[in-house]
Amino acid sequence: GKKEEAAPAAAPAPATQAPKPEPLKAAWVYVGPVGDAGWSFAHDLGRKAVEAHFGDKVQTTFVESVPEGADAERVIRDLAAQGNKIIFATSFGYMEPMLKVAQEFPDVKFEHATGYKTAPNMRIYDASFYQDAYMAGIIAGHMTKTNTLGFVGSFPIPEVLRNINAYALGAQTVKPNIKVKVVWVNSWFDPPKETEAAQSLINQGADVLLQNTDSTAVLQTAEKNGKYAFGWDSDMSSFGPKAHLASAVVNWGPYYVQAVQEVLDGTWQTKRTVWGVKEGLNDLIKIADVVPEEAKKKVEEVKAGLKSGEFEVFTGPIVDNTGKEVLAKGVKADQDWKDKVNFFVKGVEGKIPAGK
Amino acid sequence: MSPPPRLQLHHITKRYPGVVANDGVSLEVLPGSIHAVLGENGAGKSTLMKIIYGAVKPDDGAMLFNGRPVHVRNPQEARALGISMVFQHFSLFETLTVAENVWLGLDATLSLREVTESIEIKAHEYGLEIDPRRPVHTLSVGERQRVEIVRALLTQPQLLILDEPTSVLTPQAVERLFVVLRQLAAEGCSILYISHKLHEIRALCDTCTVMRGGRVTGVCDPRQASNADLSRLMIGSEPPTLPPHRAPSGDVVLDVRGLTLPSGEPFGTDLHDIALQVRAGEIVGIAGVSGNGQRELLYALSGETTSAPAGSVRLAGRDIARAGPGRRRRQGLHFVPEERLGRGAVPTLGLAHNLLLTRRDAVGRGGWLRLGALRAQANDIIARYGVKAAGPDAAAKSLSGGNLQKFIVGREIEARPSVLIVSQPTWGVDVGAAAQIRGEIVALREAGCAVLVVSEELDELFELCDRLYVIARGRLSPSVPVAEASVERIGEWMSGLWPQAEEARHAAA
Amino acid sequence: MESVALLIAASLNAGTVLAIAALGLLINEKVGVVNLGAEGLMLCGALAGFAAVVHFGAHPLGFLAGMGVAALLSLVFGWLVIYLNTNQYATGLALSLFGAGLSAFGGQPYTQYKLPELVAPHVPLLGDLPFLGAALFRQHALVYAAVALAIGLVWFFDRTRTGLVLRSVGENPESAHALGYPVRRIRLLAVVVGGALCGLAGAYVSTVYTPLWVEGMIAGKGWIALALTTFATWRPARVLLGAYLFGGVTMLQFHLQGMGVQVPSQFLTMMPYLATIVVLVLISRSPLWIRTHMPQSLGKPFYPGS
Amino acid sequence: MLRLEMRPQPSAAWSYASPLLAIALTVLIGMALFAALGKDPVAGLRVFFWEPVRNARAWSELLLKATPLLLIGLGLAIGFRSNVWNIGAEGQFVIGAVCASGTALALQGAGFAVWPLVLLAGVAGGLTWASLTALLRDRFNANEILVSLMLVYVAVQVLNYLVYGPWKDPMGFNFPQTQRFDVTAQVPRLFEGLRVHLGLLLGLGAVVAVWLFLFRTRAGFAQQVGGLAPAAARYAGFSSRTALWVAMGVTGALAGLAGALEVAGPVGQLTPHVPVGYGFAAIIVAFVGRLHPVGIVGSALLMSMFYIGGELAQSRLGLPKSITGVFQGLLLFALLACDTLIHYRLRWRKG
Ligand SMILES: Nc1ncnc2c1ncn2[C@@H]1O[C@H](COP(=O)(O)OP(=O)(O)OP(=O)(O)O)[C@@H](O)[C@H]1O
Ligand SMILES: Nc1ncnc2c1ncn2[C@@H]1O[C@H](COP(=O)(O)OP(=O)(O)OP(=O)(O)O)[C@@H](O)[C@H]1O
Ligand SMILES: [Mg+2]
Ligand SMILES: [Mg+2]
Repeated sequence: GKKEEAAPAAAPAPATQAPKPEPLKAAWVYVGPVGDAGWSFAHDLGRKAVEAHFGDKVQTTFVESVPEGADAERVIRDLAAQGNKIIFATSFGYMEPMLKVAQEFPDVKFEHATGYKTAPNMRIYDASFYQDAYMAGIIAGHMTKTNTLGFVGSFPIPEVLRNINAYALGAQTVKPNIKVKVVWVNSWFDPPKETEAAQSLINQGADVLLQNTDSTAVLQTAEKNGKYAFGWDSDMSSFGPKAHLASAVVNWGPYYVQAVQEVLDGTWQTKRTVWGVKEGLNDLIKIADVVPEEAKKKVEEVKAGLKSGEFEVFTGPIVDNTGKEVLAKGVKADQDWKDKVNFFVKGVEGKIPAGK
Repeated sequence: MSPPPRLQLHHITKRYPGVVANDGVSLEVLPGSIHAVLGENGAGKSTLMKIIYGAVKPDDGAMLFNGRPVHVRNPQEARALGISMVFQHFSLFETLTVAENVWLGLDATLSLREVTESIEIKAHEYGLEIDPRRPVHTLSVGERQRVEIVRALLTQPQLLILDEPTSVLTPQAVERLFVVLRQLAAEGCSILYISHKLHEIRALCDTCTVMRGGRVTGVCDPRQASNADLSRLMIGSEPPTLPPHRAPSGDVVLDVRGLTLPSGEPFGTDLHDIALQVRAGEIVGIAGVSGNGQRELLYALSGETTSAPAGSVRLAGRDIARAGPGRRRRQGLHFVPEERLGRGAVPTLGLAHNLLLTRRDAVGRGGWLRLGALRAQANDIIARYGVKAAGPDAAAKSLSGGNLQKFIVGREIEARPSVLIVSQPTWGVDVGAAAQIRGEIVALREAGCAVLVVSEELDELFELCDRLYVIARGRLSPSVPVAEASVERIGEWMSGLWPQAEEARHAAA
Repeated sequence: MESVALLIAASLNAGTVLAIAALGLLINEKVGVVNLGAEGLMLCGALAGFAAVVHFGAHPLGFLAGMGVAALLSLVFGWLVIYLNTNQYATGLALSLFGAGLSAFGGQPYTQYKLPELVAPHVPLLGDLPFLGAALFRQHALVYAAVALAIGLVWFFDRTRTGLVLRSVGENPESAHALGYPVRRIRLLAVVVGGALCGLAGAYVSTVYTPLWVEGMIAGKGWIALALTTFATWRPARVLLGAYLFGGVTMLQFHLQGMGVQVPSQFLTMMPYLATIVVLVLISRSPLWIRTHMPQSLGKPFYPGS
Repeated sequence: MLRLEMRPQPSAAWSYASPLLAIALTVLIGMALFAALGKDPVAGLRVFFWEPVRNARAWSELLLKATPLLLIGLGLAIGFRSNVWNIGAEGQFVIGAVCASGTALALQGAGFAVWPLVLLAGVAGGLTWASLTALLRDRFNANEILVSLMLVYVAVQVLNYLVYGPWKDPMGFNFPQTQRFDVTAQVPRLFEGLRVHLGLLLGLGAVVAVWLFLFRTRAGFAQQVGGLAPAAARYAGFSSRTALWVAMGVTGALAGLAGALEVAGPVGQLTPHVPVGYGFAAIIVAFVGRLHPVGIVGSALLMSMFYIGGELAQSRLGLPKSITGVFQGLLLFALLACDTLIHYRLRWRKG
């Protein structure tokens, strides 16, 4: 499917369309294969939303499985040299290469997902997955019988730590003494390892799993073991009809459409964008029928609070798992606090691997 | 009407790249006859036998068995016809038991238990006692050959082919083998007996086909023909003789004492308390059936093994037991191994580069190679030793065995060693080249070098050496001057039976 | 207690992948051929198995497809090393790289595709036993098949004539040839059968173990399987044991993490690989011992009629 | 029937022709593959063989990517020639990068050019990592193929541990990467504005050095005999242990240098994404280059072309990236098959 669509998009415009204005060229750089689920897939849905929204005013291209090392710079530069006016790089590791290329192509707009460095023609955008994790935690709190939840972690970076903590906090709103076990697979995407990690969490008594990795393996393992789990990054309900409780999804389309529109309008400006449930970027969908009404209602309340901006997941008092208070009572965490999360909240077992 | 011949071959031809191994060979074997095929190394004997046995396909020619034309496509078919073969190089599997080995050589009709029983019966019948349950790697070479023969006999052969069966046997074992073969022939089995030893053929066979360069050069009755006749058929000339030796020998140069060494190889032989002296200006031989520790002893002497106990090997008084080959060479000990290709020379490299294995004449400061000097040196050896080769850059494997051997021997002799150790100096080498190599070895002795020759050919040792040791099961006999030795006595020693008393007397002297 | 039983069960499951592949490689090595392409074979087997299940819906067909594709690739490998006498190591490496590339390429349409459900296996009666039931009797049929395969191979190599012929070919191909055995054909057959088992192991990974297709999903299991044959000194029963041991180490690292052990997870992730090295070192320490048990012609080319 | 017949002597002509034939075969199969995927084969050829050499920038990228392949391939060639099967060069590359980064980080803020030290640290790191394999092989007889390979996985986890843990950039919001290195720690570029750097010259220097070592010194000769005829090496007294250590050491050092050049060159910091498989690709490079230093220059360029062509095939033609892997494997297979023509000739024979 997707290959055939990409090819004509990349071909030069036929001569018959000459009277029309040249289409704006936009390009995406993906870290993995697009596939049918997961991180790159979600970004590609966003790209398709751009195509659908602008029709032949915009022409899109993507390059998948681009290593985040020295090769990324060449790929991004080549895309810029090919006349793309806006380029989205969708993984953290593209930050430095993109920054270098951005200096060489001042006329091209560069967009980097999940990073923290900007330039006059390079800006950053991110999602608020922890909001989904929090809502998943609420459901998990209702569903667990062992009062032990499991989390398959990719890498101990703030984003993932936020998710783990939010998951625990959400669950603790239901049963304050819930524990969360964490297993790291040190990979974003390694289904056999994710399977093994999930299996070992289940073997140790965890009965509702969440993951920050990209495949359906955790959900499938839960299904096989008669436990519960969530979908992540895309709707995974079909991969575990019995185990699936809900899917945390991200819809990049609105952001991409807006960014492209800004380029077309000439209003593009550098900044940092963090969108979440409020902007329709993050959502928890397909809540399963087994989930009790009470939990569903609570999730709806949280969602409403997030939409209106009244509710903040990280609101004090928050105590880490060594007993230290990390957020004072009544204080709502700001962006800076969230950027620097480097602890587990109370109830999460273990220590953050080798941090400072 | 007399029965048809057991086997008839018509114009068998087999070509290998660069050689015609069999060139229109015809041959006839009668029932109950012991038929010799005689020829020098490389004459094409083994190739012909493999063709009969179906292990090699001929390019041309026809074969009749008991008067009927047959096409033997593989050894199974040969065995089904009643043809069996004992190979020149044993086809046994070390890790399997005797019975399993035999079983693999029979067709799949019997169970392992039945095979075990029939081995015992057959072995008893022919006096070839062997325990079918023993793993082959625990057997001596003579016992291994018995396994091969029993395996052949169990197929009830009408034609039994033996390819150089005696090269690994002591003279006594050869006699015992002959008894078995005569018994078989008396029962009506035809035997094809391959050898290049005239005296054996004369003692055993009733007909003899002689081959040279892939062709049949004559058929005769070996009991009637003279040595000179056979030799002429075989090599085209009479065998040359060596000049007589006489020059008093000097000091002990190579001195081995208390050399006890466990073998590092899975099925190797351990060495036990070896004592051995070689003086300047003498040639000392070590006789023995292969596999009795020659390999390990040579490794310890050449330095390819450096785990010999300290002090057990001395060169001109200096302890070299733990020195590597390079250091020993620098101190004057040079060695010609039995495997020319792959050990004595790197097959794919040119002759000039092969000099670098043991010589440093063309190596400049800092290990820099002077390629011009290297080629010149190779050319020199090629010319002086009459090596037939395309030039100094000809790959070692492009040379025939004899020519490569001449080159390697030349390489070591030109280094002017004080001790030269040679293993199997003339294995697979034609008579002319063999004589030349022996001549060079003798000349080296006359020049005062201490020479140690390890060989399985008793004839060669008797011709070349001044003194003989015998190696058996990893132990070395006392030495005897060749003048006092006889084939019978050495043969007895080869099975490990030398009088301890004699050893004591020797030690006292 | 329950968690230990489950750890054992998971280790057996993880070990089965290694066991099937390593038993296949053992068959190869028994006749003297080292196939360093195991990783590539497993990847292609995984993809083929996955694709077959996607298209035909039946797991047995997936296993067959995995075996078929891997057999085909090993046929090419075998032809190169056995008939053209190319270097076994180089050719094996080529196969592992090619297999990785081919499976990644061919697997594009299948990435993160969903497979039909598998019924959770449960041996009647035995599966309900306390502890043992959870540890041993709730596994996929292939887990038991691997045990049967190992026992079958012990019997085959030690008790049957065909097994003896195979061993003799690996021991001394020249002699086997002289006795009239078609050495090259036997080797090719063994290579193909062994390769097919690698393919089966791959298909097991993609259709049962982690019912997904992702490029590179074998993640070094082919190499560990290669190490296992040496570890087991070429004996099927020990291969099985070794495989379970490695399966255990693999699962243990996650188990330890879940227990909150205070070791950086990266060090735990290293464990199976470090364990492989340690075991190799322990086993290989005595070269004599290895060489006594190793098929004598292992890795060496055979030229018939020389 | 087509039959193979052993040549009396290996054909010198074919030993040169075989890689060319292998490349031709790979290209042919590749074009067939393009056609089968519904792409224009000529456009495919253009993307793989013309785009990567179109202009100075393209050349710079081509050479930049060829440099690590060249360095590692040279080392592997010495190893494979001496029967030392180090296939863990990737791990040595990683540890080289790690040690280089450690040095660069330690010397942040030094007022002088520290990049030579950084490169030396990389060399030392690769050497040390390779020595582990050599030690286990030498001392415990452990198979170097498996040990070196397992150490790749270990090396990657060491790298991960450091970038996720102690070496994390304190100002980097906990993201797994180190600080960017100072300019003093980065290898000088050869041309203003192009990424190709001094490493290329080091690589070419290594070509000459390896050539001289292999073909003009006794030590180089001794090194290779073990690969050609182990018994002859033992007979000559050329130590197989020395050969092992030299082979592992040189490969480790060169792979370590390549790793250091990667972090001190185009990447400019240590990230988890530094390893991209150069150590494995270099195996193909070494073989396609006939294990000959000059041949390896050619094959490193070819392999680099395949990589870049594979990327361009995505953005220009919409072909999947994994096509590169297929080509690499095909090329090596084709080469191995063509190599039989050196030793055999093809003959038609009836029956
Ligand atoms: N497989 C082969 N390929 C090429 N040449 C061969 C092959 N086998 C034998 N030859 C050559 O054929 C010729 C005859 O060899 P053959 O083994 O028959 O000699 P032989 O008379 O048995 O010698 P020996 O006394 O050494 O056993 C030799 O020149 C040999 O090199
Ligand atoms: N296995 C083989 N494959 C190819 N060529 C061979 C083979 N064996 C021998 N030859 C070639 O056959 C020729 C004869 O070799 P061989 O060693 O048998 O000579 P020979 O007749 O025994 O002579 P010499 O008495 O010098 O040993 C040589 O040119 C050699 O290159
Ligand atoms: Mg000969
Ligand atoms: Mg012969």
